[in-house]
Parts: sequence; C-alpha cells; structure tokens
Amino acid sequence: MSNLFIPMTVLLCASMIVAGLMSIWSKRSLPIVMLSSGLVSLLASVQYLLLAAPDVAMTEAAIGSGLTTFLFFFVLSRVRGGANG
Amino acid sequence: MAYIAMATGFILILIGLFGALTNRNILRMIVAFTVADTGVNMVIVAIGYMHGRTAPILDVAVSAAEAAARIIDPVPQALVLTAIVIGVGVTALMLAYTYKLYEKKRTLDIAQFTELKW
Amino acid sequence: MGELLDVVGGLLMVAGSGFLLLGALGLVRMPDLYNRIQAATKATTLGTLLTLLGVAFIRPEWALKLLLIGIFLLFTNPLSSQVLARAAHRSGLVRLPAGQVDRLAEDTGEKS
Amino acid sequence: MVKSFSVLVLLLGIGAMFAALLLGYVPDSELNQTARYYADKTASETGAANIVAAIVVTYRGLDTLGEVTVLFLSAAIVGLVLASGHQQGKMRHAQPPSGELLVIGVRLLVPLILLLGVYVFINGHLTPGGGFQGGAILASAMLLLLLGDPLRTFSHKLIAIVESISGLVFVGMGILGIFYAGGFLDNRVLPLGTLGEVFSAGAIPIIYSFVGLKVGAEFSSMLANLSGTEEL
Amino acid sequence: MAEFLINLAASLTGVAFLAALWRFFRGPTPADRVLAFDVLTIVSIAGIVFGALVEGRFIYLDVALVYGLLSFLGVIVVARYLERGL
Repeated sequence: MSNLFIPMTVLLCASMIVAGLMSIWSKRSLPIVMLSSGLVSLLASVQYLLLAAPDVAMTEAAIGSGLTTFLFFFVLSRVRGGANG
Repeated sequence: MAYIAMATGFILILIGLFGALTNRNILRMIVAFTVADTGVNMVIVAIGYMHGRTAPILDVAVSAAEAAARIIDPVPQALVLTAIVIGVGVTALMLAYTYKLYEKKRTLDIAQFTELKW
Repeated sequence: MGELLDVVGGLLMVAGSGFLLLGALGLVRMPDLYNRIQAATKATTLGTLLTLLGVAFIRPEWALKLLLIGIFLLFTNPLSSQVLARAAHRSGLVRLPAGQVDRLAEDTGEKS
Repeated sequence: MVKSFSVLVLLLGIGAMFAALLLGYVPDSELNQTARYYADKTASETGAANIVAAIVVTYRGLDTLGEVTVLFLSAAIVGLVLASGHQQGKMRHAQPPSGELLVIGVRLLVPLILLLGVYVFINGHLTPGGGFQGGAILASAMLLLLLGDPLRTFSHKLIAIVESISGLVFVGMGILGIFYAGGFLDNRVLPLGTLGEVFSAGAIPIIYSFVGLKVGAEFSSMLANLSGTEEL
Repeated sequence: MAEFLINLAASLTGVAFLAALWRFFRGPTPADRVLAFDVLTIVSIAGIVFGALVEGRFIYLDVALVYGLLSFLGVIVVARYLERGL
C-alpha cells in the first residue's frame, strides 16, 4: 500500500515548483506573491510528513501557515502606499 | 521518493535565488528568501530519509528493541526543527527593517537606497 | 468482522473523497465568488468528516483523536469562510451582474 | 540586461553543482554510526520515546540553548528597531470592526489553541511536537486575539517576565545536571520512569515546557512590537 | 477490496487537489485564490490522514490536529487584509 506515496510526492513537488515560480513572478500583485509563498510552505509541510518527519511537519504547519503569512501581510498593510513602487 | 523531494528542494533554492537577485522590490526579495529557505530545509530532510523505514518515534508500532532496523536518521530532523524557527526570526527581523526603510525614504525600491554604493 | 469494518470504512472514505471532489468541482465551475464559497466550504467539510469517519471504522483505536480533528474542523471551517465572504463584500471585489439587488448593502448601509 | 545575464550564468553554475550532487547521491541502506547510537541508546539512556526530542533537549541541548538565544536576540532587535524614533500622538488608522462571528469565534477558539499548545509541549517526549511547535501554537493564539481586535495591546512587562523566568529555569535545570547527573543539561536529575508514560524521561518534559514558554513569549513580543506600529 | 477502496479514495482526493490548485492559479480576484487556499488546506488534512492510515502510525494524526486548528489563521489574515482591517 506504500506505493501510494510516490504519486502523492510527484503531485506535491510539481505544485510546489509551480507555486514557487508564481511567487517570484514579478508581474503578479504583491498579495498573490505572498499567498503563493504560503502555499509553498503548506505543501512542504505535507511533503515532510511523507518523508517520515512528523516533528518537522508540525513545526512547518504551526509556523508557515499562520505566523509567516501574518508577518508579511501586516507589514504590507503598513507600507501599502509603496507596495507597487 | 527521496530523489524527487531532493530535486524539488534544489529547484526551490534556485527559484528563490533567482527571485532575490532579479527583483527590485524589497518585499518581493524577502518572499523569495523564504522560498529558498523552504528548499534548503527540504533538501536536508530528504537526505535523512531511507526507503521503507518510518519516523524516529517509539510507540506500539516501533518497539525500542527493533528501533535501529526500522527508523530513519533522526539528526537531520533535529537540525531542520531549529532552522525553521530561526527562519521565522530572521524573516521578522528583515520585515522590521523594511518598515524602517520605508519610513525613511517612502519607497521600497532597492535601487533608491544608494548610501553605501560606490 | 474485521473485513466487514474495513470495507465499510473504505466505502465511507470513497464517499468522503467524492464530496471533496464535488466541492473542488464547484470551486472550478461556479460563476462568481459567493457561489464558489458556498459550494466549496460545505461540500469539503462534509467530505473531510466522512473521510475521518471511514478511518475510524478501519482503525477503531484511533477514534478519539479523529473525533477531535472533526470537532476542530467544525469550529474553524465555517468561521474562515464567513470572514472571507464578509471581507469580499466589504472590499467590493465582486461585482454583481446587472439586475440583481444587494440586499445586505441595503440593510447595513455598506456599499457593495 | 547585463545584470540579468550574469544572474542567469551564476544560477546555471549553482544548478550544475546541485545536479552533480544529486546524481552522485547514493541513499544509505543502513543507519550511520551516530544515528545508530541514538536509535539504540535513547530509550535506555534518556527514557524518551521521541528520539528527535531527546536529541534536541539532551544530546545536543547546548545547541538548543544557543538557538533560543538567537531567537531572543532577533526578537529584541525587532523591538529595538521598531521603537527607535517612535513619534507619539498620531491618530491610528480608522479600521473597520471585525465581525460579530469572528469575535465570538476568537473567544471560543483561543482557550482551545492554548490548550493544544500546552498539550503539544507537555507530550513532546512521546508524540511529535515539543517546545518549538508548542511555542508557535501559543503565539498563534496571541495572533488570533490580535485579529479579533486590532486595537488590542499586550502587556510587554508580562511577556518579558515569562520570557526571563523560563530562560532562567532552562539554564537552572542545566546547571542542576552538572551537580546531580552526568553533565550540563543531563536529564537524569529526575527518575527516568517507564517508557511511554507522561511522567517519564527525567527532566525532558520540564525543560521542553519552559523552552515552549520562552519561544511563545519571544514570538508574542515580536507580534506585540509589530502591532504597535502605525500605518505610513 | 479495502485496499482498492482506499486507493480509489486517494485518487479522488488527488483530483480534488488538482481542481483547487487550478482555481488558485487561475482565480480572477485575490479572494478566489484565498478560497482555493482554504480548500487546499482541507484537502491536505485528508491527505495527512491517508498518509497516517497507509503508514499505520497513530502519531501522524497530531499533525492533522495542528492543521485543523491553525490552518484557518492564514485565511483570516488575508481576509482582514482585504477589508483593510489589519
């Protein structure tokens, strides 16, 4: 039954690469860029679990989804005027 | 599986470096840095993975006697655990400096900060 | 007996992932944001709960923690979608098609 | 144009190095010597079921001490940077109130999240999780309070007191290890107990709990300092 | 039989994942992308439970617990940003 993990890994890794490319695409608006980096962190957390590292997966889930996204969007809302400059 | 994850980690490092070197907006550079950070962590975790083994936590599924034959390498996981937490601290520091820089010059374009340029 | 429980659990998991698929399909096919929110949130919540129930049938000794996960999902999932719908309405991101009336804006005096 | 071209050349070079690393990588089929030592001896020497927690707290406890110090320094510098040149008296930006459902939900969920954080770091030696994860979950509860009411201010003094006391207890348990057990941060100052129970593994749950409180207080101080800033 | 059913359920979940991902990459407004992000976290919880079932490890469920309680924070953060309330 463990052959289920390889398609899951391929799916997760492909979407991580696409989300990473989206997060440096400089024509996108800044909130979308930040949300994409949050998506990279979310998918990486599931991938850590598949790599048999539940400790690391839990750290990434607790930090990547909430705290990092909040820090980025908070600073973005503070410097809203210069975000496109 | 470890090969795929490791290749993804390397590609994420390259993507992050490309973004950090070519973008001019400071916030975009910081986002690219976090992507590269995730890539580095993924490479280290993938190095520790061994095929057909399970997580280094003992319970009813893995007893202490057969641990050496059934678990994967725990040391990379301990390293990455602290690296993620430090990464958030560094990101918060960079964002605080971004706020102060914007307060001084009212711009986020890295080309406008020329005081140390020669 | 164990075989039967396994098959029932597998059927429940298939039903749950079918609901997940329906929710994601609604996310793709629905015309505007509010329709997508109501399609995606309800169907995916039910789908995940059914999946958890199926796993609880296959592994009865895990049932307590699966129940906790289900309760947390029931708390957090509607909250996030309500906050999102409210934010979308307030920020005026979604334009209603011509001829439709925004009752919420009439009631609260907020602009759509 | 030249700049972009040189960046591409640099990345191609690094990519070639990475490709060489990837093609030359042969996965181990056996644990190496260090990992084998940890796998064999952790259960009998430290009594912890989670080998990663045993490595983080006991075998490489000094690294954890340095890591917590780095985190403390970065939180302190965030506070210092944001506090300098802070002008008082500017009106805060008029923010729309958060909805009623969000306020009620915050009131319901914050105790649950705090409880989950405490569960995660008290069970750190048995299940995945531990001080760092638990601290991040505690800070997430603070974040949820901040989202429910953007004008809420946190008590900096309380955060500082929690942070200093947990740091002192962490170092104090380490020094106790010098006198009553094998060395600095040795966990055998308390009885090891039986593998798999909550009160086992010597001092690991206590040290990990205080690490969790310290990490949570540091993240909370970062959040409190950032939320005190004004929109520019 | 049960194994076949679990594999079928996992493939259906994978298709749901792909559909939500398409909406994330395509979505016309930021709110659409946030909604797709929310659906992706929920699908990820189902994926984590599948992983725990396949590996047979009870402890993996703790990660799903943290996900279930904390994953909505990102959505609320972005929603409050969109209504300028942060």
